Amino acid sequence: MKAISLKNPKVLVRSILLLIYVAVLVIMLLTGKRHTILIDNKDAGDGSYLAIDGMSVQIDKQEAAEYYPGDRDRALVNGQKHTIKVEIFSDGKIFESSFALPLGQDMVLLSVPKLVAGIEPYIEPFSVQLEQASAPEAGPPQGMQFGGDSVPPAEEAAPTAPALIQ
Amino acid sequence: MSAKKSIGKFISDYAVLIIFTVITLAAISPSGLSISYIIQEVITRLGRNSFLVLALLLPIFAGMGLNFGMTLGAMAGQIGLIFAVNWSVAGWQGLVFAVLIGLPISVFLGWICGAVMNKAKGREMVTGYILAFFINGIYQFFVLYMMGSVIPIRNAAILLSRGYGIRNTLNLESVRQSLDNIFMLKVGPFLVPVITFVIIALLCVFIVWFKRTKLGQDMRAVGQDMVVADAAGIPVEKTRIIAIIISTVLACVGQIIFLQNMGNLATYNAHDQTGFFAVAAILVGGASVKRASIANVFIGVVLLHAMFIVSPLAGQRLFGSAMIGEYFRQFIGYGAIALSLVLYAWKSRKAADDARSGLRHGASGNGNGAGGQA
Amino acid sequence: MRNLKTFIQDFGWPRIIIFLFLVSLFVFAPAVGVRLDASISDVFNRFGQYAILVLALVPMIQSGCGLNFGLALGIIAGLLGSTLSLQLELRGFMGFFGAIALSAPFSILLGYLYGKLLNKVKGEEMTIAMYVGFSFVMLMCIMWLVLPYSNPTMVWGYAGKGLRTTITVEGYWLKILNDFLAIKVGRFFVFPTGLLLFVGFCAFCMWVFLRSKTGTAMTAVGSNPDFARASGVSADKMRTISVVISTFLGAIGIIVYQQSFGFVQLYTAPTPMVFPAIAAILIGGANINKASMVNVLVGTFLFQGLLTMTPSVINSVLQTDMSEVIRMIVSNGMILYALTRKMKVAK
Amino acid sequence: MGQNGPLLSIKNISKEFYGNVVLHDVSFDLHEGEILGLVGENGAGKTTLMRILFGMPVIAETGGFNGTILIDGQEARFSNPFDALDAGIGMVHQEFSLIPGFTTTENIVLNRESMHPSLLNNVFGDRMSILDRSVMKKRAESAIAKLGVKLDSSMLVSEMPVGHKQFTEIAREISREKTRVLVLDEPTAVLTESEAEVLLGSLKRLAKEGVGIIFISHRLQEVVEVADRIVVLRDGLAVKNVPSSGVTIKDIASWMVGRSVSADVRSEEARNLGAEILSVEHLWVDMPGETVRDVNFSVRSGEIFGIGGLAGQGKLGIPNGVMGLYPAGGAVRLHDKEVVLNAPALALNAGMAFVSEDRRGVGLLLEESLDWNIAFTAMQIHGQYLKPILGGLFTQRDEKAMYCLCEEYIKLLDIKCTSSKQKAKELSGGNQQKICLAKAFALKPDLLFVSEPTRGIDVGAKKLVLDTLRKYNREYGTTIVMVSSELEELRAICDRIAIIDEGSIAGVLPPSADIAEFGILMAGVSDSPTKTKRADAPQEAMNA
Repeated sequence: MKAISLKNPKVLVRSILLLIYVAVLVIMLLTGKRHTILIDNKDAGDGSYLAIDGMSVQIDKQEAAEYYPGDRDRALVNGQKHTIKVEIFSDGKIFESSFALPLGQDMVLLSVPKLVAGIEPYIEPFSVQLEQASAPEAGPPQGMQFGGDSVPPAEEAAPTAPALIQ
Repeated sequence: MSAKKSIGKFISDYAVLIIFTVITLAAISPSGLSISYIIQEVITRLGRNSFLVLALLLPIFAGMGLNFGMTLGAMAGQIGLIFAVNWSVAGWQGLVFAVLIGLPISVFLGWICGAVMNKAKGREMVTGYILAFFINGIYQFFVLYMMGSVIPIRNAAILLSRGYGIRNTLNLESVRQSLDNIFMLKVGPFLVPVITFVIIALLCVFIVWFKRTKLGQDMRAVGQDMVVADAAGIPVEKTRIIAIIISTVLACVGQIIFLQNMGNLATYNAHDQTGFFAVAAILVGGASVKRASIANVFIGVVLLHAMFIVSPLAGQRLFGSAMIGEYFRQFIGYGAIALSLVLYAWKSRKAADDARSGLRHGASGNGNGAGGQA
Repeated sequence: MRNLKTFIQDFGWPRIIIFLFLVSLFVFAPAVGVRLDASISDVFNRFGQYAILVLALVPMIQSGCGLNFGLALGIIAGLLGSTLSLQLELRGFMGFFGAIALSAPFSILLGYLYGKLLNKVKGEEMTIAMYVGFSFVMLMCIMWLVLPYSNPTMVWGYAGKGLRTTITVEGYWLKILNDFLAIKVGRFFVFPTGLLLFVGFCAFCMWVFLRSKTGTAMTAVGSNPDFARASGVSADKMRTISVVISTFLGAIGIIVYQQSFGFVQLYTAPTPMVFPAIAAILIGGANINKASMVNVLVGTFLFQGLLTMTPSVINSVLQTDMSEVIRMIVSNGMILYALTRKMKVAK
Repeated sequence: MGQNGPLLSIKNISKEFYGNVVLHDVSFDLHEGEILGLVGENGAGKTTLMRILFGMPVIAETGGFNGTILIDGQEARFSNPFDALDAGIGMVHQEFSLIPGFTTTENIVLNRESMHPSLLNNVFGDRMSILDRSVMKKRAESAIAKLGVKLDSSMLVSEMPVGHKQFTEIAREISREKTRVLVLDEPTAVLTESEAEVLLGSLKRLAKEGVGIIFISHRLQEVVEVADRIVVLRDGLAVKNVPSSGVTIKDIASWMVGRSVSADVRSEEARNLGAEILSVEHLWVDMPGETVRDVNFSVRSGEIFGIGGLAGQGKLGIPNGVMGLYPAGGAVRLHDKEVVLNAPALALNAGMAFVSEDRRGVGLLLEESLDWNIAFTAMQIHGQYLKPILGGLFTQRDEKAMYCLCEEYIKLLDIKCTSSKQKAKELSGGNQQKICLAKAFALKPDLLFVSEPTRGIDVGAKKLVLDTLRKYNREYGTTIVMVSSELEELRAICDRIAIIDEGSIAGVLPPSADIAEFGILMAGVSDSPTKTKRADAPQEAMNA
């Protein structure tokens, strides 16, 4: 097997292409990764920070949303680095800050009061136990093309047209 | 040739096209749909389906008939999407991510399909069709049993309740319309997904450019006469496999474009109809097993889908049940494929007989005049 | 040793793998708590259900028309026959044989037209047959909604018009053949003698036909059309006859299936019946232009055996219902294996 | 390259296929700029010699050849046609190898298109480069100019008249830069008179530019007109290798067919022949490659009527046309009753039987047993060997009767086989031929057409087949019409021999006629009326 010298243009170009392929894959993953941020406006358990009684919160360039004590809402964002702008109605103070989300963490809890009070870390991971999916779906429905003699569906069901995607 | 003969030839060449136009126009009024609604629907469907139908062109050039095996590409695309949703990569980046994951899979499946078709020369279409079901079995094994158990799936929301296997319908919310919405242009009352059409235009440019390359020329030569191409030293088997690989890869990308427009993925059924729709569209557009052009693709998509929009409602109005309209459009879809295949096979047999009779005319130059044989 | 090699050679590796797989299923069945006698009784039952549908493929293979992907036409003729028989409320053997008699004109007419069409398009027969079959199934879907049937058990409850997707044959001719002289051993094992006798009778008729003058001519057209033509046999006529017989048997096949299965399935039900039949005859050892009675019987038994055993045994072994996936891979794998053999396609 | 050594020389080439010698110690030289006319009957070894020169795989598959081929003095070994092409040998076959949907230019430069690399070359390989159509057009037009003919370089081959297709193919061969030897196999067979002239002119022009040409044709006057040197092949031997000056067509014809008259002496026993049994008027048959244009002949009862002639002249078309296997027209009367053409069943019913030349393709059911093969036609036509059941409503193959029939013929024709149940494909060529004969004899025909009965079987079996035919004729009085390209066999067994040329009968000769007369009729030099017909017949085909 003659040694594949890197000078041979074909090999050179093909290996560069492979690198580009992997690079783009990674970039897409990073920039496209979707995270859900739960924006929270509650009092701390130990009273170290209190809910803000009226503010508007804006993440990146999404339109701002109003929060009152006890509210919790979520914002969907792509990618890791984001900015947050909080404007408190009562005294009009504006807090701005940027943060980075860990790649692997799908959902995080951002407590605005903590942010305002300057307590770090105001973001902590949040994992939710998925409640069991509603009806346990069995295997694939018998497509038009195969299956044959599976037990006939319920008596009264109208003739189901084959699942045709329009 | 006399005018009558050329008209006859035109009719027999575009029989399916004519029948379809007549039916669609006839069904528009009873369906009660407004023209602008129909036009808007056709625009979205053009964006959604044309890429898939264009994927059929190359195998036709290479003389392998209608590539029913493109379903393999659709499956690869769907696996790409499943991984995109699994790592919750959203927006248009999710689509690119899905394409990049699906690419190597579709190349591999395309290679298998090409190799199998080479072993069944003369019966490529039916072999492609059966191969699609065979690989569908393996796809189902992979997606329904391996995913979650052997292949780690981090996003539990897409798994079946039993812990492994992907659910029957997958919500593509994160990538929904992400390609179309990048630049949705409002032209009068209509919304036109410009970027999608740009990508489709790019594919058309690639196909036109590809026909001018040496590989494109070899494909056309192999498509016309495999024996002569082989005698001239063209690697016939390799060329046919490349044609199928490209077609499968395009089908993979096309299916991703299709599903991002639909917004949800019927994991185990979405690919069944891909082949049927694409083949029906290109045949309705006037293409045949041996000859097809880009124009056939677009005419076909417009006509087939226009008919598919109006017929259920027309059925409702005329026969009083939407089901009839629903079955009617299925019948028309399959009928279009059957009719154009029959016309093509009948015409090529007739052409062979004419060629021979031309020779005969020369032979019976004397004696009892031109042979008026049966 | 040598004839073992030739046996393996012409029996083909895939068939041997399937055979061993089936035997292993039977062996493991008791180990995983699957009642052996119930399974075997089920295999016989399903063998009887499918055998005639597989037998229907033989004439067209022998005459060189290839695998009959358009079997759906025969099945539709059978559906017409059985729905008419139910409409006329024929019961018992009258009902069953009435259905076959009523389906005969449809199957012969459809077979004749379909045969003429196939003669015109030598070459891509299989793809064309498939799509002609599908479009006809769709056309019939409209017909089922429109045709004036009135028997209450068949028609939609609220609309009073149009047929249901599945119609029970309970009370008409359910299991007429199965229970005829049925032998019951213990609670589970029922040997459907009537059904298997009927299947045997059809197979015998086919065997006799293939040895008749027309049958011999048809076989010759299949193996070498030029030879047949040089001996004064009209290839097109033989092919048309083979298509008519194939469609007629398809009609009988579906009626036999319905009486044993218990339901008449309409609308898009015929299409998924075609591939299993083709896979079965190929597993039995047939190729694209030669099929014998042994191929039919062995093939149906192997394929149906596989279909009955995999769900029960595999489920209890792996706790998942893999049978659908296995069926798809084995059935289509076999057809693929046959299509890629070096075969002289009748041009 | 002024050196005067031979451009190509063939040294003691011999080749044998399964035992029968096809080429025996053939040697000749070809110099630059020389046109060498290679003539010989079919089966004389011309095609095999060209296959060896062109390195066709079939030669290596059947045991290769001995002897050497020298180019410019060095030995050259070709394992496939592409080696031959690289060594500068171009070949134009009889049947066209052109892509119908491509233009003239695209065909001429097929797979040697000029192109400039595109950016994707390094990614997906060199075939991604863009075709340079203008350069391709120039190259094609220069090749056409070299030929000296007017060809529209952008016309599709499928719309081209037959003559232009031939020129396109030749232009393709000479457009290869390295072509120094051009082999043409029957190039004028499909051309009209005027086109042949143009072709010969351009061949001369090519020779002047230094290309060595091997011109294979059976039209002897063209060979004499254009060739510098003539090599005559007969039964695999290069019997003559002479410069063409002073050689007449008559000489070539007699060299071609002149065998030592060693054929076993015909016993001149009295032949009492009955009245006319078969008369054929203005028969034309559309059989690809064997077109019959206008044939008239009659055969008397009990006679063995021979039909000879070179391949492709239409002799095989006659029996296939009369038996209705290929579209045909004209008046055919058997026992003074009109026979309907294009209906094999009616021809068989009228009492005619046919042993086809295509033994494996038409003559046999290779996958079935011998009793099947023999009894099949008799069963279909006369309903024999069937036992009625249920009062004749159904019929069943009478296996026992078929078995006896088969055993009878196995003894009668001494067919070497294990049993009557053996599959036909397992028999040797000679025995397979006997099965075809048995199938025909089982019909008890009044008239038997036999086509190329001895083709491709060993010498011993040839004699047995001919003796069987003669025995059936003498003992049962079966009239036989035997079509064969083996002139010797026709002369040994037939009462009269008709020679077919260009789809019609050039003349009918008694077997004892001088061998040279046969040669002349075969070479189509006779000035019989049909000759002038040829000039315009293809013309009509052209503009139909």
